[in-house]
Amino acid sequence: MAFNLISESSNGVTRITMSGELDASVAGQFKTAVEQAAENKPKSLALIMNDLSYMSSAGLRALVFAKQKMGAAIRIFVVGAQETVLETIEMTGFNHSVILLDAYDAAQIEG
Amino acid sequence: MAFNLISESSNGVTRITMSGELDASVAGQFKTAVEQAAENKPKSLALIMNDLSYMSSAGLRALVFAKQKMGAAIRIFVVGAQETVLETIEMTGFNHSVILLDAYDAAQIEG
Amino acid sequence: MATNTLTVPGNLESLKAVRDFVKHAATEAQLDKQSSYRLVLSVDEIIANIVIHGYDEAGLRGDIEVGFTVSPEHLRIDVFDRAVPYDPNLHRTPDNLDDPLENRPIGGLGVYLARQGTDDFQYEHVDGRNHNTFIVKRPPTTSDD
Amino acid sequence: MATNTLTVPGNLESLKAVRDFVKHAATEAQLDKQSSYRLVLSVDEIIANIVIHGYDEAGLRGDIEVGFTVSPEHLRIDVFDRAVPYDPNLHRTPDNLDDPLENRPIGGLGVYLARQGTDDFQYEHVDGRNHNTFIVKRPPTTSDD
Ligand SMILES: Nc1ncnc2c1ncn2[C@@H]1O[C@H](COP(=O)(O)OP(=O)(O)O)[C@@H](O)[C@H]1O
Ligand SMILES: Nc1ncnc2c1ncn2[C@@H]1O[C@H](COP(=O)(O)OP(=O)(O)O)[C@@H](O)[C@H]1O
Repeated sequence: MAFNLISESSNGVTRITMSGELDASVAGQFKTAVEQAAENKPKSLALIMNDLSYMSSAGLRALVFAKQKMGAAIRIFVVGAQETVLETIEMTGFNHSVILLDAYDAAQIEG
Repeated sequence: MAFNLISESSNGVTRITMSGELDASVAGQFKTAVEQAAENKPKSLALIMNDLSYMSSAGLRALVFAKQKMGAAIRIFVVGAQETVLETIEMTGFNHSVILLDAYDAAQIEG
Repeated sequence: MATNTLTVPGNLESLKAVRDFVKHAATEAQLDKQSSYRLVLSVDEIIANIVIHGYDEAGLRGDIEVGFTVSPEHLRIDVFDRAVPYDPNLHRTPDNLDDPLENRPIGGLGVYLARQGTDDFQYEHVDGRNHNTFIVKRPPTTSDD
Repeated sequence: MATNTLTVPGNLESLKAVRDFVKHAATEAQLDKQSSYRLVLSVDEIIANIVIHGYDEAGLRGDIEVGFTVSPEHLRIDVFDRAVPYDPNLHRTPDNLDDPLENRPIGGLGVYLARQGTDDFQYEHVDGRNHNTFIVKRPPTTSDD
């Protein structure tokens, strides 16, 4: 399935919902969304991945980029990632630097 | 997505639910299901296609086979076919010989 | 020149790989969903026939090669095989499409669907190979693409 | 002998076609969902690198050829390109995987993931081409298959 991304910011939280396959050919879209969101200086970044069926290292690189653009204090939530995508996040140790959630938890993300 | 088929018969109705892609490599499974169902001498055959994303002429051939095995009096319902699959059914005139339904209608199918 | 070619053994297990490849070609050419589906169906029908009638029934074995080319106005799919020579254009359009199923012979629909799904369908036999060509018009490009 | 080959231009738009082709190979070899995903990821990572570092950054253009072979015990994927010679096996395994992201250099993960996703990963440079080989063990066949 083709990659699709929707970004939305409010109350210090940027929510980026991605679906389809995130590979090197579309990672630029994710990076651009992170760059635009950084202008709002959000405290939290929530990446909603329920319908993301594939993510290569190009997606991980965009996450590192987010930390760099938004500052190390930004809290990055990865919400609803599928098992295969989760495995990649864990295999590369990114689980130490993002907060993994099964479902969107407003209290935790927006609190 | 891989092809999958579930067949179930009761009260003179055989329901065959298909998902994935029905091409020449798997049409034999559909034919076998029709052959087995024919032994119950059903009055109606309901083909549930909501999750069938692809059907080639191999699927149509199995429908002709069903009419031949089950007798011309058998009522064949095609339930929930996707737009693309529907177009193939209409382009080949099969809509004159089957009853197209958006959703499973017990009154009509089992009545 | 950049090449897009898929070579698969001439058996029914290869159909899925060919459909994915043609879908990819349709995406590259920006065909809409309906044109893409129809083209995939066309190629799938012709290749199923090559496998069943051209290779299997004749006791032959061989590969099938599929290529695509995107030009400004068209998407073109080329299919090559070394099975029995067969020109699908010689198969006449069925005239019994509105007949009830029970009065129809099984079959004869594949080639019909294959031709319906393209804007132009060509066949030639060259150097011992069948060469089927499927041509579909691309949507007009918008200036902000 | 039956051949399964995909040839695509060395650009990022080809990645999807390659993933579909490798997925098809994994299905033929009856890999489970997880092994299939990992193998697809491996090949995707290596090919993205070939396109980005091997062709684009070097100002080169060329094709990428992908083939697969199923043997009783293994699925083998072969990738050939004519880009800059590069042996991914010379890239050392990152030792900073548990560091916080902000202390890591961007990158270096692709080759690591590629190697993790296979049981054996080989590289050779032959006749002016890079040749990457990905080997994955197949599940034991059950007698009623
Ligand atoms: N590639 C081919 N090689 C040889 N014969 C073919 C080939 N394609 C089609 N045919 C012949 O044309 C007939 C019509 O094909 P088709 O429209 O697909 O219907 P069906 O395969 O259901 O009979 C086939 O039955 C076969 O005799
Ligand atoms: N095919 C290739 N050709 C040339 N250089 C490559 C190739 N693949 C990888 N490299 C080099 O190895 C480095 C590590 O690659 P990788 O692990 O994918 O991380 P990244 O691409 O994010 O830097 C690249 O930055 C590049 O310098």
